[in-house]
Amino acid sequence: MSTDQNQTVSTEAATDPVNHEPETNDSPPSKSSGWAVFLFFMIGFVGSILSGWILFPELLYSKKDQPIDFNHAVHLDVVSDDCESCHYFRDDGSFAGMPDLSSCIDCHEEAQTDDPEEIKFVDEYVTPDIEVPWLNHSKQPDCVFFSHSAHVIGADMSCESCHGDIGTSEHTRVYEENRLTGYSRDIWGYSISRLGKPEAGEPKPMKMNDCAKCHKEETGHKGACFQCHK
Amino acid sequence: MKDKNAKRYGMVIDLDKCTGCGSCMVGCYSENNVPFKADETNKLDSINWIRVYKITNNKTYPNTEVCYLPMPCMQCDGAHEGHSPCVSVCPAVATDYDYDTGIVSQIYTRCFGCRYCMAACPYHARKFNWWDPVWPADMEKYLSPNVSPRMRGVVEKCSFCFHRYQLARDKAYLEKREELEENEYQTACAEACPTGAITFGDLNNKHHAVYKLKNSPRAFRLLERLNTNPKVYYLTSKSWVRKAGDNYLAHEEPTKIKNNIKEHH
Amino acid sequence: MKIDRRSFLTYTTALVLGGAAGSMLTPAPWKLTDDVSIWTQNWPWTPVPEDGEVTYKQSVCTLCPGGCGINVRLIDGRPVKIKGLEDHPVNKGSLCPMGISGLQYLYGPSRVTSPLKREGKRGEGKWKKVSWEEALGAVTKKLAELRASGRPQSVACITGSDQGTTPNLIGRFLTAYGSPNYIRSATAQDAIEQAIYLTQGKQGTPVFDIENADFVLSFGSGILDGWGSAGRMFNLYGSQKPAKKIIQVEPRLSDTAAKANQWLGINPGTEGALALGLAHVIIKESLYDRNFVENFAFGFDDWTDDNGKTHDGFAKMVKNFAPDKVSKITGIDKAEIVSLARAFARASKPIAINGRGHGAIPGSIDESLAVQSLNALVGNINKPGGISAIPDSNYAKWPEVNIDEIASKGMQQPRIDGAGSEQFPNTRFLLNRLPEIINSAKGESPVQALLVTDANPMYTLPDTAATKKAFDRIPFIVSFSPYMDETASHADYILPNHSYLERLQDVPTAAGISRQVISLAKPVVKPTYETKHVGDSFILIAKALGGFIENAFPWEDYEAFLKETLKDQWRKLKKKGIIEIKYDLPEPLAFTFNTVSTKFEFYPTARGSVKQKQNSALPTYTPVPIEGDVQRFKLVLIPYDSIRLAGGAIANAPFMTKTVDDTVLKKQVGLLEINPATAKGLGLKEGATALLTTPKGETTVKVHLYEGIKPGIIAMPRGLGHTAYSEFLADKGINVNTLTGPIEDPGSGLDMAWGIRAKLIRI
Amino acid sequence: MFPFCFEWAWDISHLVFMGGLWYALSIIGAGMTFAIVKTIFDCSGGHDNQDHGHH
Amino acid sequence: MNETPLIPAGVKRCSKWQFSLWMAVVTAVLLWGVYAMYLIWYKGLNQTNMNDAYGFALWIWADLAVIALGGGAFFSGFLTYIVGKNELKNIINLAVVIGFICYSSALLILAIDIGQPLRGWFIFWHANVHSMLTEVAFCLSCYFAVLTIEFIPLILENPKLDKKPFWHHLSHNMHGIMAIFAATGVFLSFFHQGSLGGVAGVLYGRPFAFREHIFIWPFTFFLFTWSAAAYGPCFTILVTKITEMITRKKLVKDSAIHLFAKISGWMIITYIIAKSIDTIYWAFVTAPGMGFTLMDFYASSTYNIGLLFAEIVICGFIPGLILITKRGRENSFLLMSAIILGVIGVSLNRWVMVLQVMAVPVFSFNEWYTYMPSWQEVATTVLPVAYGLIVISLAHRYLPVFPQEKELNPID
Repeated sequence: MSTDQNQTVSTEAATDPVNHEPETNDSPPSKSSGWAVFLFFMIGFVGSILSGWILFPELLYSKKDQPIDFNHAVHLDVVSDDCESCHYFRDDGSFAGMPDLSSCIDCHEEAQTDDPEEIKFVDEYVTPDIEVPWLNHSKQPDCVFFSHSAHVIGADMSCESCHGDIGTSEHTRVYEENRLTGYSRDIWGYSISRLGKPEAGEPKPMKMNDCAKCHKEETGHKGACFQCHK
Repeated sequence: MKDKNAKRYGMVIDLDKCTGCGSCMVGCYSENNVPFKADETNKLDSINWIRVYKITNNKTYPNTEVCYLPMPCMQCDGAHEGHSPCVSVCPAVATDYDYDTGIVSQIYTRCFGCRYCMAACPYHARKFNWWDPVWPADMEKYLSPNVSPRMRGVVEKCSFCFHRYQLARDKAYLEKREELEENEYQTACAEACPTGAITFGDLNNKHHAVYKLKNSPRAFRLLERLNTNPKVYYLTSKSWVRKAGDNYLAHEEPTKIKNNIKEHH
Repeated sequence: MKIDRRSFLTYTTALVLGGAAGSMLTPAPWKLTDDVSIWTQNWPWTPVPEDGEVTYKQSVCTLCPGGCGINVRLIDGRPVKIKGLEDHPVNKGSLCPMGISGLQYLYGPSRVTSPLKREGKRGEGKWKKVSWEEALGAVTKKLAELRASGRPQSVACITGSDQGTTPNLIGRFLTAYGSPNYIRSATAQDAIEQAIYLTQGKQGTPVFDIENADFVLSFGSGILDGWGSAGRMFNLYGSQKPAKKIIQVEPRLSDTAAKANQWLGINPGTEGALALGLAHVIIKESLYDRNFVENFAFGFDDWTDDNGKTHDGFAKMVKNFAPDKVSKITGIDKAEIVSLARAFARASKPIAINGRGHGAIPGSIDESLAVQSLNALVGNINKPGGISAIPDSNYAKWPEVNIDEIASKGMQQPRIDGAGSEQFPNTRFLLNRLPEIINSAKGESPVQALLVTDANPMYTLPDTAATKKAFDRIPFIVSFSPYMDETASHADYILPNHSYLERLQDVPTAAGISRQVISLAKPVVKPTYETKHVGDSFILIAKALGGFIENAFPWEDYEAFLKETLKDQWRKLKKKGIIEIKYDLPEPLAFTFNTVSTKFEFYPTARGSVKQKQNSALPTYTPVPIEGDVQRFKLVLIPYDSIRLAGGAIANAPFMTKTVDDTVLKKQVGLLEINPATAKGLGLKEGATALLTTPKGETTVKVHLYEGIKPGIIAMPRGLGHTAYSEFLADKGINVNTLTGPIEDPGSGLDMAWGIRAKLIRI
Repeated sequence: MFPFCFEWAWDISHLVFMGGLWYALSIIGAGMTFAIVKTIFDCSGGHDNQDHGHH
Repeated sequence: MNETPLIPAGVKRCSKWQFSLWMAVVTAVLLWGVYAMYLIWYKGLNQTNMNDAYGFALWIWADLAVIALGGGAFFSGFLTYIVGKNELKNIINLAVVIGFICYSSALLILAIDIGQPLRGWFIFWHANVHSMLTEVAFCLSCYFAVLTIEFIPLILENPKLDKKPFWHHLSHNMHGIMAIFAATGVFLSFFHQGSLGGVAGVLYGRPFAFREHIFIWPFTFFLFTWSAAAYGPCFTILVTKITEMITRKKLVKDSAIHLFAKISGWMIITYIIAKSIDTIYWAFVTAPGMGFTLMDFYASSTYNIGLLFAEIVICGFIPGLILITKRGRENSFLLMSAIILGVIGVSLNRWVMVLQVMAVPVFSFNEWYTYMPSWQEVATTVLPVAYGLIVISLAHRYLPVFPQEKELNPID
C-alpha cells in the first residue's frame, strides 16, 4: 500500500510547530468552557434520568379498557361458591379461567338491571352470541404452563395471594399492555424498577423470578424448568 | 432437590415388535406441534423428536435382515444423575434435568441457539429450528395448546411428552392424589405405536411394565459405553442389532462388555 | 460562552454522553433489553394455539377402506389430535400413520374450499370459484342434455367403494338416470372375492381370520405395510403369541418380510406356481386334510361331467408342479419348498393369503384360486383361523326404483368396461379396461360425462399417459373430491365433498375381519369450507333432473336417507358409533357351499367361458406375461407399497411424507432400489443418477443400493410423483404408474400386472 | 451473574466462577476509574505541571 | 482535508489516494460480509449450510482460530509486563492490535452464529457456570475489554489526539497501570483459552473429542492455552513480516523478532510433546474403552490420518525445532516457513477440534457427516479478515504501532 514515491511525509517540524504544547491554538479552552461541557453533560444526565423513569413507562405501555366494566363485588355477593363459581376447575383438573358466555347466560339471558354496562353486555355479546374479549391481566405467555390446581388445591393457596382483592372490585381497571412484548403490565409489576412490594390487595408481579421466590420459600427449591414451562 | 418419591420415567422399545411404520413419528408430530416443510428429505434439517432409523445386518441377498430403530431423546442420566451430556454444556440453562421425573427439559424461550447441546448429544436427538415454522392454509387450527410452538433459531427435542405429565398432575391435584397411575401419563409415541412396541413408565416403580422389561435378557441401551446412561431401553433377540447399538472392537462381544457405569435408582 | 461549530460538537457530545450515562441509571435500557428478548419469545408470526376445554369425539377413519375407529381430541371443539379408538373391533386402538395424520386432511393447502369451474385448459390449474347453485346447475344441465339425446349410458361414475349408503345412493342415481356404468376402483379384493365365489359359491367380503391362525403364509401381502385394515394388522402383530409364524414370500425385503419369521425371495409373478408346488408336496406326502377334501370338496380327484367327459382333478394337475420345476420357476430352493409345505400343512391353523403389497392390483385369478386351493387342502375354510366370506351387509334396502323409458333403455346397454359380459361373467367392475376402451373407440368417446368420487384414477391407474389421453376424450368430467388431486385438477367442475372428518357416513365391514362391523363416521367438526356431502350433491342433482329420477330420491338430504336406511339401527349407531355383528359359523353348515356341487370346488365349474374352452378350469400356472422386450429391457421393475406412502385415491399428508426415508426420496428425486450386485454391473453407486426406461415411459431416478432386493429386480414405491395437491406432495419422485401398464387377466379382465421390464442407464 | 438471577446459587461453582469474574471486572473497573479520575485531576489541577515525557 | 497532522511524527506513509484505493477494495470485501451478516440476522441460520449434525461449523472454527492466533497479545503482555522481557515492547503494540481485532471478530462471529442474537445476553445473565461456553463468553468479553483498554493508549498517541490534554493525560495514566491490565488479561486468557479446549473435551458423547481423567482437566485446558501462547506469537511475527513486506520497511528489529520466535519455538516444542502424550493416551486407552480404534476416527477420505501427522509433525515438531535453533530462526526463509507452518498448525488443530468432532459418526450405522459452507458463511468469515486489514492499515498509518520504525527508517 505504500511506495517510496508519493509518500506523505510527516515531520514534527513541518506540521506541528508547537509540538511540546498539547493545547492547540485554534480553540483555546477556558475554564468556563469546561464548566459548560459539564453543564451539558449534566443536562443530558438529568434529562435522561427523568425521561427514563417517568416518560419511558408511559410510552412503553398502551392502555386499554375492558370491553365491559365488570363489577366483581356485585357478582361475588350473589354467587354461592366464591371465585370458583365462575373461575372453576374442569373435571380433568384444568382451570377454566375467564368464564365464557355459557356461564353468564343463566342470569344474563336478558338484562336484569338498567345498568348500561349490563345492557351493553347483553346487546353486544349475549344476544349475538359473541364471546367477550376480556383482557386478562394475569395472562402468562405461551411458554408457561401454570397449574392452578397445583397452587389452589395442591398448595391450598387463595386466589388473592396472587391476584389481589380483584374479587371485591367494583370496576375493571385499565389494562396496560407492553407494546413490545404484548405482556400485561401486571406480569412485570407496576413498579417499573421492580423494587418494593405491591401494596396489600394489589396483584403480585408474575415474572419468573417472582414465581421462583415463592417456590424457594415454600418448597425449598426454585423447581425444574418443566415444572412451569411447556 | 431430589426427594424419595422421585420418578425415573423411561421407555422400553421392543425392536422385535417395531415394524417401522412411522406412527410414532407422526403421533409425535401431531402431539408436539412439530412443524414440517415442503422438503423434508434432508434428515439433518428435518425436525423429528423421534426418528425411526432403518438398519441392516449388511449381509447379501437373501440373508439380509432389516431392523427398525426408533430413537427419541434418551433422557440420559449420565455418570451421576443429572449429568446428561447436553445439560451441563448449555450456557444459559435452557435445558435442565428434572430430578423429580428424570426428564431433560428444553426451554425454547430461554434457548438462544448456540447449538452446543447438539454437539454434545451422540444420539442426534436435538434438532435446530433453522426456519420459522409455517403451518400453511388453516393448519394452525390443529395446533395443540399444550406444547408451545417453537420459533426460528432455537433447539428442540423430545420431552417425553412432559405436558401430559403436567396435565395428569393437574387431575391428580383435583382428586387429591399424590401418585399418578401408570396409564395416566404415557407419551404420544407409546400411545401411537400400533404394535405396542413402545412401553413407557417409571423405571423405579416395580409395578410398571418398564421395570420388568428393562431387566429382560433382550434389553440393551444405545451407546452405553459412552456412559450416557440413557433411560430408553431396547429389546432385541438379534445379536447383530445389539451390536449395532454401540461400538465394539473386533474381538469384543456386546454381552461381555461391562459398563463402568451401572444404572442407578 | 462562545458557540462555534467546534464547541457545538463538544457540547453535543457532552449532552449525549450525559444522556447515555444517565439512562444507565434508569430502567429504560435494561427493560428494553429484556423486552426485546421477550419479543423474540413471542414473535407475532409464531402461532399461539388457544387453550380450552378438552373433549373427545369418536368416529371412523375413512381415508382407506380399512374402517379403523378413531378418537379425536378437541380443544374447545377444535380437533387437535387423532388416535386409535381403544375399543373399536377392527383396530383395537391401533392406527397407521395416515390415520394419525388425519387433521392434515381436514386443513391444508390441498383442500378444495368451494365449488370450482375450470377456466383454462384441462390441468392448467386455472379455476373460477362458483356458487353451489351454478355448479350443480351446470352438472344437471349436462346430464339432462345427455338424457334428452337418448344417451344416458354415456354417463359413467367412478367410485372408490361399492359398500355402504353413499356408493349405493350413487348407484341408485345412475339406475334412475339410466346408466349401467357405475365403476368401482379395483383392488386385490376383487380377485380374491372372485376366487372365493368360484370355489365356494359365495358373494361377499372375504375374511382372513389371521387373529386365530397360527401360521400365516403370505404371498406378497404387505400385512405390515398397509394391507387390509392397517390398524387391525398392526394390532394383531403386536399382540400375537410368539408361537405364531409368519412366512413372507416376495422378491423384496419389505417391512413385512423384515418382521416375518422367514422371508422367501421369490421371482416376482411366480407366486401361483409356488402355491401349486406346495400343494404338490402336501398331496404327495398326504399331509392334506382328508376329511375336508373327501367330504366337502369337489374336483380334487378326476371327475366325469354329465356329458361323460372326464376332467383332470386338482391332485393330478399339481403333479406337474414338482419342487424341482417350481424351484426353477420361483427361484426358491427346492428344500425350502418342501419344508415350507410340510410346515404349512402340519400347523394347526395355517392360512394362506395373497394380494401384493397394499393390494392395489387385483392380480391373476389363477393365483388367487391356487391360494384358495392351498387353504382348502388344509381344510382351512369357514372355520376359525381360516378363510371365508361374509355376505355383504344388507341394511341398504330402499323402495324399488321406478325408471322411465330412457333410463330403461340406457340400463339395457352393455357396460362400457365389459364387466359382467360373456367374456368376464364373474367380474363386476373393470376400471382398468376403461382407458383402452375409450382410446380405441372410433368416433366420439363412449363416455360423454364422467363423475368421480372417492377415487383418483388419473393417478392410480397404471399407464398414466393412456389414462390422461382417455380422459382428454371425455367432454365433461366432474370431480367430487375434497382435495385437489390429479383427477380433480383435470375435471371441468369440482363439487367438493366434505373432508372425512366433516361428514356423516356409514362404514361397512372391511375386508379381512371375521365380524360384520358397521361403524358410523360422525362429523368431528362442522364443515370448514364451502363443501357439500357428495350424497347431498347427488340428491340435489336428482331433484333438479326431476321426473322419475327425482321420485327415486324422496329424502330431504343424505342424513335423512341414511336414517331411513338404518331404520331401527340408526339410534344405536348414532349413540355407540358401531354396530358389531359377530359372524358365527354354525358348525354343521360351515362346510356347505353355494356352488353347483354344494362343495368346495377345487375345480371351479362356474368359471367363465375362456377357461372352459381350454378344457380345464383348474387354477394352473402360466407365467403372467410381462410387458417389454427382454433384450432391450434387461431388468424388471416392480412397484412396492410402504405404510409411509399412500398409493391410493387419497395421497400422503405432509406428516407422512416427512417420515419418508432419504433412501426413498431425496429432494424432489425418487430413489430406486437395486441390489448392489446388479448396480455394480451397471456401474451405479449409491445415490447415482440414472435414466429409467420402461415400455411405458422414462424418468430420472437416483439409485439406492439395497441388499434386500433380488438381483435383477428393481423396485420403486407407489405413492410418490403426484402432479397435483400442494408443494408438500407434488413433483416429488415419480408416479410408478407412469412407467407401468395393465395386463388383462383373460379369465377376469382384471389387471394382473406385477411389474414391467425396464432398463437403467447411468447418467 | 447476580445473586438475584434465577440461576444463581450459593454454591462453590458459582462462588469460584463468579468470584473470578467479579474479581477481574473489579480490577478492570478500578483501574479505569483510577486512570480517568487521575486524568480529570491532572487536567484541572496539575495543568501546568504536566509531564510530557512519558514514553 | 489535510491529513498530515494525523500521521505520527517522523514517519513516511503512502499517499492519501493510494491508501483510499486500498481501503475501498478492502471495504468492498467488508460490505460483502456485512450483507451476508444482514441476511443471516434477518432470515436466520437457514442461510448457512450447517445442519443438525454440523451445529458447529466454519464459524466456530474461525472463532477458535482467531482466538488462538490472537494469543500473541496475552502472551506478549505476559512476557513484557510480568516476566519483564522489555525487548518485546517493540512488538507488543502490534500484538495488542491483532488481539483486539481477533477478539472483536470472535465476539461478532458468536453474535452471528447464535440462532437468537437478541437473547445473546442470556449467556451472562442466566449463566450456567458449568458450561465451557459460559466461561468462554465471560472471559472473552472481559478480555476484549482489557484489549480495548490496552489499545486505547496507542490510539491516544495519535498526534492529533495527543494534543488534547484530557486524552494526553489519560494515555499517560493508562500506561502507568498497564501492567495491571496486562496481568488481568493474562489471567482471563488462561481461563478462556483453557475453556475453549474444554469445549470439545467435555463432550463425553463424542468419542473423538472426549478425554478422560487428567486428560480432560487440566490437559484439554492446558493444551489450548499452551498452544495459543505457542502459536499466537507466530501469527504476530507473520503479520509484522507481511506489514514490512508491504510497506517495504523494516519495522521491528531482529532482536525482538528472534527473541519472540525463540520463546514461541520452545512453547511449540513443549506443547507438541504434551499434545503427543494426550494423543497417545486417547488413541490407545480412551477410545478403545468406548469401542473405537484410532483409525475409526480417520476413516474418511477428508479426515484421514495424514491430518494428525500434519498437525503434530509438520506443523508441530518442524516449526518448533526451527524456532528453537539459532540458525533456524535467524534464517529468514526458515523463520518464515516455521511461522507459517505454526499458523497453519494451530488453525488445523482448531479445525479438527470443531469440524472433525462433528464429522465422525458415533453410531456404526451412520455415515461420516459432510458439510460445505454456504457463501454467506464464507462471506461472514471473510468479514473479520477485511475488518482486520482495515484496522491494521489505519493503525499503522495513524498510530505509532512500531516504536522502532522512526529509528529504523530515518527520514532525511
